Amino acid sequence: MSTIDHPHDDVGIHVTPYPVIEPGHTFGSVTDKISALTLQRRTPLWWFIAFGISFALTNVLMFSIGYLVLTGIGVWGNNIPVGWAFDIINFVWWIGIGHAGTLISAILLLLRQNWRTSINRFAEAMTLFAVACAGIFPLFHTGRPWLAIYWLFPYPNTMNIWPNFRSPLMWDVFAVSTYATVSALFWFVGLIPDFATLRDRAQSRPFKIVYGMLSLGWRGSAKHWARYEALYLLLAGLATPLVLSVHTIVSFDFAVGVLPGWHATIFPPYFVAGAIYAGFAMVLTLTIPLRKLFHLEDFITMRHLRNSAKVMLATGLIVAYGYMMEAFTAWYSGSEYEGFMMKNRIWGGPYWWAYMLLILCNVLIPQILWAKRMRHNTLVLFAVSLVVGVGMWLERFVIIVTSLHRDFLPSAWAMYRPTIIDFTTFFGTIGLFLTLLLLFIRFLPVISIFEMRTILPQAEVKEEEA
Amino acid sequence: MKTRRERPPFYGLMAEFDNPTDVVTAARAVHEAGYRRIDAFSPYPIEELSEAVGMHTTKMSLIVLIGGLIGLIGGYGMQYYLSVINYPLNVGGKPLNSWPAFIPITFETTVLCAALAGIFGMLALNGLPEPYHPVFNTPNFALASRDRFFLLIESRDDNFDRTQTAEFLRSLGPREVTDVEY
Amino acid sequence: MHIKDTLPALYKIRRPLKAEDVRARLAAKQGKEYWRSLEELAASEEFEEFLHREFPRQAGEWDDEPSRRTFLKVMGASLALAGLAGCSYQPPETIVPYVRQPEELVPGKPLFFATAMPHTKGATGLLVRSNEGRPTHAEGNDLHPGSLGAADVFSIASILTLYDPDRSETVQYRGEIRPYTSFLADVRTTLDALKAKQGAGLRILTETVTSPSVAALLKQITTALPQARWHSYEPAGAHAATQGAALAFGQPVHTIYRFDRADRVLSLDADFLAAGPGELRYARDFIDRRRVIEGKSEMNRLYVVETTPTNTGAKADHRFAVRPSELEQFTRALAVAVGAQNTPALVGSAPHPDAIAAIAKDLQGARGKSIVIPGDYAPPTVHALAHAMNAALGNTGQTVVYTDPLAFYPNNQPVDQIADLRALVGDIDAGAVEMLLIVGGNPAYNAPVDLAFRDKLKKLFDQKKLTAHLGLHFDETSEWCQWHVPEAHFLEAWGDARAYDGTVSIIQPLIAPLYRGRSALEFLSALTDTPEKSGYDIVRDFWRTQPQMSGDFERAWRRAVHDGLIAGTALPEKTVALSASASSQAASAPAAAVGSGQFEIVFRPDPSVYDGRYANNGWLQELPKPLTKLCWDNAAHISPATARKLFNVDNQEDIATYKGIEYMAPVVTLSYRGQTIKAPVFILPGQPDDVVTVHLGYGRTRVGRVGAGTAQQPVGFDAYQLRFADAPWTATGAQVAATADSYQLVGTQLHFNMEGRDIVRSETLEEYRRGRDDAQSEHVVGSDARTGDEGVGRAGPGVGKEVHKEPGVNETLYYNYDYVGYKWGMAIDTTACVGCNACVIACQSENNIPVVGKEQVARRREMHWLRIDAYFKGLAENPEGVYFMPVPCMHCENAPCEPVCPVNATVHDAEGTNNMVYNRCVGTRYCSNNCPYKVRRFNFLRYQDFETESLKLMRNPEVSVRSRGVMEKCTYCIQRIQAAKIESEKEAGRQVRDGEIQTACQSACPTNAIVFGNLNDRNSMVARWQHEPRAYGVLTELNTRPRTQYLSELRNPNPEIRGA
Amino acid sequence: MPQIFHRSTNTLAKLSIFGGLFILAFAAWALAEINRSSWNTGAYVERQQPVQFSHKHHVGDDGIDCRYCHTSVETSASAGMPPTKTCMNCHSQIWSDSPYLEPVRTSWRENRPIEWTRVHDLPDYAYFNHSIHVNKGVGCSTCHGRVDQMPIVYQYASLQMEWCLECHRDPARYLRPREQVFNMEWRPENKSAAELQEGRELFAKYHVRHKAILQSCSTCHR
Repeated sequence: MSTIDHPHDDVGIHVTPYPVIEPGHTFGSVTDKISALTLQRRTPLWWFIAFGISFALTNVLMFSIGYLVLTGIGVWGNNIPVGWAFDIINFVWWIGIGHAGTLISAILLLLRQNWRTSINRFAEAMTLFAVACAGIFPLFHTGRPWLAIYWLFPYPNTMNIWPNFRSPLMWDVFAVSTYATVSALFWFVGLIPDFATLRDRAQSRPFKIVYGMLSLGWRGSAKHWARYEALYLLLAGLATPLVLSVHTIVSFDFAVGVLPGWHATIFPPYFVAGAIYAGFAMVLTLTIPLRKLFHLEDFITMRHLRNSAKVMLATGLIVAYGYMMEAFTAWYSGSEYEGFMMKNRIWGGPYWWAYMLLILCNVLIPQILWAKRMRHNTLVLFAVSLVVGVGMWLERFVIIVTSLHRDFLPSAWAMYRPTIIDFTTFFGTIGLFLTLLLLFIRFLPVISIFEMRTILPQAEVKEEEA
Repeated sequence: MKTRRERPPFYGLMAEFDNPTDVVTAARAVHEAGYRRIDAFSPYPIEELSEAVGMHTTKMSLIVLIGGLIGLIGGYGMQYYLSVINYPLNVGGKPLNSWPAFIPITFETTVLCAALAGIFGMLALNGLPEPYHPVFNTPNFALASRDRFFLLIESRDDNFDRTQTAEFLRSLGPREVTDVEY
Repeated sequence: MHIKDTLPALYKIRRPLKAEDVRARLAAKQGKEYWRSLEELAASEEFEEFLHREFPRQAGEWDDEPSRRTFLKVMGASLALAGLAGCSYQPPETIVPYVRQPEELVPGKPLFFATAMPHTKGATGLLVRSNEGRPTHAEGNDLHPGSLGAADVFSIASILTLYDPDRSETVQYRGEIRPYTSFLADVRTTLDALKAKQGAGLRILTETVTSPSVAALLKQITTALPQARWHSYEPAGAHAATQGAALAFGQPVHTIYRFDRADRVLSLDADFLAAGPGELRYARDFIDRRRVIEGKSEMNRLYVVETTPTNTGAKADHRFAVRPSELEQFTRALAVAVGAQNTPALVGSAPHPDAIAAIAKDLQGARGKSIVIPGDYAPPTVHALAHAMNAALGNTGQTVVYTDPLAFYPNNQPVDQIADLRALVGDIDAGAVEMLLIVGGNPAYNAPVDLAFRDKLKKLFDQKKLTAHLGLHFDETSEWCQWHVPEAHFLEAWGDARAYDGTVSIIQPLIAPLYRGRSALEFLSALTDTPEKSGYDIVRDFWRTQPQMSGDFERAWRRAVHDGLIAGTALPEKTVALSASASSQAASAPAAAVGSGQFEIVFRPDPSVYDGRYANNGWLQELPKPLTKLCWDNAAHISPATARKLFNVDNQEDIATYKGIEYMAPVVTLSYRGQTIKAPVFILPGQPDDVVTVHLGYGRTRVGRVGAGTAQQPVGFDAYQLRFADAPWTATGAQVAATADSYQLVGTQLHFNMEGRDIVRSETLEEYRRGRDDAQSEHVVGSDARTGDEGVGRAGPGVGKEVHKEPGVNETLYYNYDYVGYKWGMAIDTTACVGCNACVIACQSENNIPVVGKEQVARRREMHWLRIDAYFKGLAENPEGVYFMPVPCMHCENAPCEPVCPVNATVHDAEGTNNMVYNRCVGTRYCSNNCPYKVRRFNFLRYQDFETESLKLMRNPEVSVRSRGVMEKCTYCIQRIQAAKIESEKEAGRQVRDGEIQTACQSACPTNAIVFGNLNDRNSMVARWQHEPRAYGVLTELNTRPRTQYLSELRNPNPEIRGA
Repeated sequence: MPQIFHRSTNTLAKLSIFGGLFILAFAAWALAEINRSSWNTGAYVERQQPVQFSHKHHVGDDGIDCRYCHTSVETSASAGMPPTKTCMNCHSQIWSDSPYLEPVRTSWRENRPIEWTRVHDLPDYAYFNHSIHVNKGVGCSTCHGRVDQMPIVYQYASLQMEWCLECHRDPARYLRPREQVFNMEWRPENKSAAELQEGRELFAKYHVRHKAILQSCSTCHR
C-alpha cells in the first residue's frame, strides 16, 4: 500500500503540494466522521430543499412518460427523416456520464491511483443512477414500449421469433443491462465492509438490523478480506473492458448505420473519450458542492479536483481530435454525401449554431484548464464542468439530428423541432438522477470508509528485521 | 454451520490489539506455535495478516475464469442456435451466422457471467451471509470495524488448552484476552 | 405543445360518428341507410321497406343480375372488416353468414364490377373491387377508351368520398329534417301551380350534363313544360373551346386528338397530360410514342407554351413561359409562320420570335403527324387559330378529329354557360323564378363573383320560393335552398355517362346508398309523373329505346353493364370547314396590353380538389400537388423575379420566415376590380414574371370536417372571389401587394435541388443514340430553383464528376443469397412519368394508408408509401423540368433497414421482398434512420380512425390496418403477390405469369411507367426493362442492390433552338 | 458487543438467496405455461351457439361432407359459413318443427342472419387461406381435430404461431392425399417411416414450396 507525498503515484509528474487526505486523521476519526454523515439524526435543511426540487422534477418525468405512452411518440418532435432526437441524445449523454464512475473505481484501481479512494464510492453511485436514467430512453423511445420491454430479450415465446442479434440496439440491450448489473454488484461488494461499520456504529435497533442484513454478517475476518480483495481486483479487471465496450457499442448505434455523419470508424474511441470527459465533468459538478456542504475538504482534497481537471483536459483533447478527424475523413473520403454532411453541419446548414456551440463548450473553453490557477479554483472548475456537460449533450445533438435531417435524397430533407414534452422528459431524468443521488448521500457512506483507512499512514504494518 | 455435534463450552479465545503491526506479529507467533484454527479481524484488508493466519491462495481467479468461459460459450452458442438453426432469416443479405455481429453480445455475456460467478463465489467461500457469528459476542468487537485488531484461536483447535492458550496469547502483548462465548 | 396538436387523424379531431347516434337515427327512422353492421341492418324493418322501394321488382325474385348484385352488396356489407395490426387481445367475434347466399359471391374472394366515374370533361371507366359487398378500390377499365386500364386521382379517391362520414344524410327543409316524401309533396303542389303557366318559372340548374339519360329526362320535362328552362353552369367548363370552335367553324364541335399518330406536339397552354378531357388516354398515347425502349429509338417532340407551369410543361422538350396577354400574340405569330388559312399579318411583336420560326419549321416537317392543342382555359381566339393551324398542317382528320359536342345542352344548342347563369340570375332579379332545382354543383360557392349568386339564392330563400339542392354534402348552396336532398354517390346509384370521345358507360352501383341518397335521375323524376321511379328503371327504359341496344335488349344491357361501356356510342367523326370569318374575328380581338406595376392573375382548377367539389376528401387534400408538393392549401404562385420585386429583396429565400420547422410563407393581397383577397405566396420557378397563378376550389366554408376551414385554421383561400364572369381564366390588370402577415404552408418536399447528386438521370435522345453508357450519362444537377443558387449545371463528358459505381456482386466477404423461384422487382420509367399522382392515391386506397392532417404534415409525418419526388434543373428563372421520380420502397437485397431492427420485424422473404411485419414492430425507427431512400413511414400517433364505422367498410381486408407506434412502408402490394401465387399454386403449382400481378401503383398509372414482375424470368417485362441501357439504380454505391430500378429520362430537344 | 441476529438467521439468509433464484425460475416457467394454456389460447373451450348444432350428428352420424356447408373451402381464403338457406334445404322437410331449429326458421322467415359465435379466431394480421392448404393436402382434421366427434365445436389447436410453424417447417409430417383431406378418420400425423415417406412424396407431388418460403413472414402476414 502507499502513503502520502510519494511523488510518482500521482497522475501529475511533479511533487504535489496536496495530499490525498489531510494529515492528522486516525482510523477512528475517519470512521466516525464519514459514518456520522449517514448516522446523524437530523437531516440538514438544504437536503430537504434539494430533494423537494428534484423529486418534483421526477414527477414531471413520470407525467411526461405517462403522456408519451398513452399518446404516442408524436408528442415528441421526432419525424421522418429525424427518427431519433432527444430520446437517443439523452440516452447517450447519460450513459456517457455513467462511465466516469466505473473508470474511477475500476481503472484507477488497477492503475493503483490511490487518490481515487475518496471519490470512487460516490462516482460509482453516480454511475448507477446515470445508467438508470439512460435506461429509460431505449425503452420509451420505442413506439410500443409495452412490447419492447420483453420482446427485446431472447426468451422462448409462442411466436417462435427471436431478437435480431445483428442489431446494434440489441447489443445495447445486452451491454447496458450487463453494465448496470456489474456496476451495481461492484458497488454493493464495495459497500459490504462499510455496512458492517455502520452496523456497529448505528444506535437504533432498526438501523442495526438493516445495516446488519446489508453487511451480510461481515466481520472483517482476515481470510474474508483476502478473498474480498482478490474479487475486488478481478471485478475491476472485468469492469474496465466492460465500460469501454459499453460506449463502444453505443457508438455502434451510429457507426453501423449507412448515414453520412454516422458511418465513421473513429466513433468508438472518440465516444469513449467523450464519455469519460462528460463523466468527470459530472463528477466535478457534484463533488465540488458536496465537499462544501458536508465539509469533506479533508477527504476530497484539491488534489482530487485537480486530477479530475487534468483527466478532463486530456479526454477533451481526444474528443477535439475526434471532431477534427470527422471533418478530415469527410473531406478525404471524397464522398459527396460525407462532404455535404460536414458542410451542412458546420456552416452550410440550419443547425450550424449547434456545432459552433459544441466547439465552444467542448474544445475552446476547457482549454483554460491548462492554467494551474484555473485548475485550483473550484468555482472555475465547477463552471467548466457544467459547460462541458452542456457541450457533450450538444455533441450528440449534432451527431444525431444534423446527420439525419439532410441525408441522401434532398427530397426527403426536413427540419427537426423539439416539443415541450421533449424537454420535460429530459429535465425529468435529471430530477430522477438527483433524487437517487440525494437518497444515497443521506443513507449510505459517500466515501468508502475501509479504503480510507488503508491510505492512512498508520495502516502500514511496520516490518522489523526480516 | 456446526450443529448437533455437541459443542465445546465456548468458541475460543480472542486477543485484542490496537495496531496492525502487533496483530500481525502475534498472528505469526500463534501460527508458529502450531495453532491452525485461528483467525484475525481487522477494520481493513491487511495482506500480511491473512498470510500470517495461514491463508496463501484464494480460488477467486479460477472461479471467475470458469464463469467467463460459460458466458463466452453460452453467449455465442445462443446467438448461433437462434439465428442459424432455430429460425434462419435473411436479414438484409447478411449471412445467417454473422459472426462479427455476434461478438459484442458474446463479450457482454462473458463479462456478466464472470462477474456473477466471482461475487457468488466469494460469498460462498466466505460463508456469507452469516448475520450471526460467535465472534460478535466478543465485548469490544464492534471496534473491529473501527480501529481495533483481533486475533482468535478457536476452541476446536487440537492444541487448544484454555489456560495455556490464554497465557500464550497474553504473552503476545494484547490489550486484553477475552473468552468468546457461543 | 398542447395535447390537441397531437390529435391528427382528420376524422378524429372532430366528433366521430358514435354507435348511439346511429341507433338514435335508426329509431328516428332517419338513418335507415346508415347501419353499423349487417345484423343491425337486416334487423331493421325499415331496411325491408327501403329495399322494396329501391328495387321494387327485384327484391323478391332473383333473375336479374345487376339489381340482385346491388342487393347483395347491401347484405354482404360489413361482413369482414379489416383488422388492427399488433393488437394483442381480441374481443370475442361473431360470424354473420348470409341468409341467402348469392351464387357468384364467394366469401373471401373480391369481385370486380365495371362502372364509370362521371366527370364533366368525360367519364373514366372503372373496375371497382368489392370485398363482401363493400367497394374498396377503384382501378381503370381496360376496355374503356377513356381509361385503358388507368385511372385518375379523382376516380380512385372517389372511394373515400363514398364512405365520407360528412356526407349529408338527411333531406332537410330550412335546416330541419324531413322525409323525402314531403319534399315530393312540396314539389308536386308547386308544380301543379306552375303547370297552368306551362311551367314558366320552373328553373333547373345543372352542371355540364354528359349523361344521355339525364339529358333525355330533362328534355322530357322541358317538353312537358315548354316554359320551364334548363340552365347549366360549370365553373371549370370548356367555355373557351366551345366559343373557339364557333369562331373557327361557325358551329359547335368537340375536338379529339390522336397522340398515337403525332410526332410533333405543340401545346398552347394545354395541360393535356394531367388535366382532362381525355388526359388518361392522351397521356398513354403520347408516352407510348415517346418511350424509347427495346431497340426503338424514335421519340415525339413536345413544345409547350404556357402561362403557368403544368405537368405537361414539365415533360416538354421545349417550354416557353408567356404571360396570358402574350399567349394570343405568340399563337398568332406561329399561325402566320405555319401559314394558317387567312390569318391577318402580325400586329406588333411576339415573344420568343426565334423559337417560333424553328417550331413552325419543325411542325411543317411533320405534316399530318403533328398536333397543335389549345388549352381549355386559353382564350377562344387561340382555339380558333389552333384549329386553323391544324388545318394548315394537314392534321385535321389525321391527328385531330372533330365530332359533335360532348356535352348535352337544351335543344342541343351549346350555350355559353356563364351567359346562361347570368340569364338565370337576371330572371331571379326579375322575379321570374318560382321554383329552382339545383342538380349537383355548388353555384353559391363557385359562380363568378359579379353574379353574386349566393345573394340571389338568399333572395329566393327569403321569398320562400321552392328552391332545392341535390348534393353529396350540405354545402354553401344547400345553406340557402329551401330543400336539401342528399345525393347518391355514383357507386350507389344507376346512371350513364359519356367518355371524352362520347363512348357511353352504364354506371352501376356497387352498394345501396349508405345515406338517403338520390341520384340526379331520381331527383329530377320528382318533376315527372313518376316521381319515385328508380334510377335503375329510368336508365333501362331510356336505353331500351336507343339504337345501340336494339335487338335483344337484355343481352345488350348485360353486356354493357359487364363491359362497362356501350359499344358503338363513340361520337362519329365529322368534317368541318374553317369559316372565312374565323380568323378575321380572331384578329378583331387584339392582345390586351398590360400596364406596368400591374399583374395578371391566372385561375386554374386545383390539381387535387379540382373546382372545390373534392374539398372534403382527405386523400386528395393531403395529396402533394405535382409541382409544388404543397398539400392542404392553395397558394399564389409567382416567379422568383416577381418575388424579389414584390418584397424587394435580393434573394427570394429571405421572404420566407421559418417558425421552428414551419415554412411561413409571406402573404400578399390580390386585388382585382375592387375585390381583394389575401393569399400566401409560393415561389414557383418557370412561372412567367408578373403573373400570379391561383387555384380554385379552396376556402370552402361549408362542406365537412376536412374541407371546410375555420377562421383560425383555414383550408386555403377562395380564389373565386376574384373571378369575374367576363374574365374566368385570366384577370389582367390586377394589383398585388406584399403584407406583413405570413401563413404556414405545408408540403411533403421542401428541397427541389438535386445538389448535384446522381438521382434522376437524364439525357437527350442524341446522347442516348450516341450510345453513351449509363455510367457516363449526365446527371440532372441543378439549382434549387427556389433559392436560385446555381448548381453544377449540365456536366458534359469529362466535366462531370465520376458516377459512383455499384460494387460487384462478389466484392463481399459474405455469401450472396440466391433467390430461386420468384425474384420480385420493379422498374420505373422516369421518361414516362407525368407526375399525375394516380399511383400515390391508388397506393393509399389499396394499402389502407391513413390521412394525418396539416399539422402532422408540417412535422413531416405524412404516411404515403409512394411519393413522387420533383427536382428542378437549370436556372431558377427558366428551369427545366420538374423531373418526376416516383419513389416506392427499393426492396434492397442488402437492405440497410433490416440488420438494425432489434426484433426482426423487417426481414427478407425467400423471394427477396423486404417484408415489414407490423405486428412484430416495436417502433424503434432505427430502420427509417438507416434507410437511404427514406421511404419508411412511422405511426407517430394513432393516425388510423378506428371509430368511424363507414371508414371501416372502406378498408382493404387484405391489408393489416396499422395502429400507433409501428413502422410501415411499401410492400410491393404483397397481398396481391400472395393472392396471385396462391391461385397459381392451386393450378398444379404453375408459375405466376408475367403481368398477372399488378401493383396498385402500376395498374393506376396512365402511362405504364411502372412495371413489376419476376426478375428470374428473363422474358418478363421488368427483367427486360432492367436490362435496358437506360436502367440504373439509385444510391447503388451503397451496395444496397435495390430491386426497384429506374429508366433514365430522355428528352428530344430541337437542335435548332438554343438552350436545347 | 451483543448479537443483533439469532443463530437461525444464518440459515435463513443463505436460503433466501437460493429461494430468490428459485422463485424467479418458477415465475418464468409459470408464465410460459399460462401463455400456452387454453385459458389464453381458447383451445378446448366449447362455445355455446345460438343453435345447438352438432357436428357429431351431422358429420359423424349423417356423414355429411364438410364441403356441403363450408362451400368455399377449396376455392377461397374463407371456408365459408353456410347461409340459413343451406339449413333449410333439409330442415324445411325433416325436423321442420323441432324447437331446437326455431332460430333457424326465424332467420329464414325474417331474413335475419344467425349470429354464430366464432370458434377459430386468428389475429387480424395473420392471413390464413383455406383453399391453398386444402389443395396441398392438409386435412381438415389436422387443424380442426375430429370435428365429427364434437357435439359442440371447440378450437382444437392453440393457433399460436409456433403451432403454425411446426407444420410450415416440415409439412411432410402432416400431408395426406388430396382425396383424404376431408376424411376425418385419416391419421393426424405421419409418424412411421413409411408414412413419412408418403408425406415426402406428396410434398413433391403437390409442389409444396420449400421451408424458406413457407416460413417467410410475408407468407402469412401482409
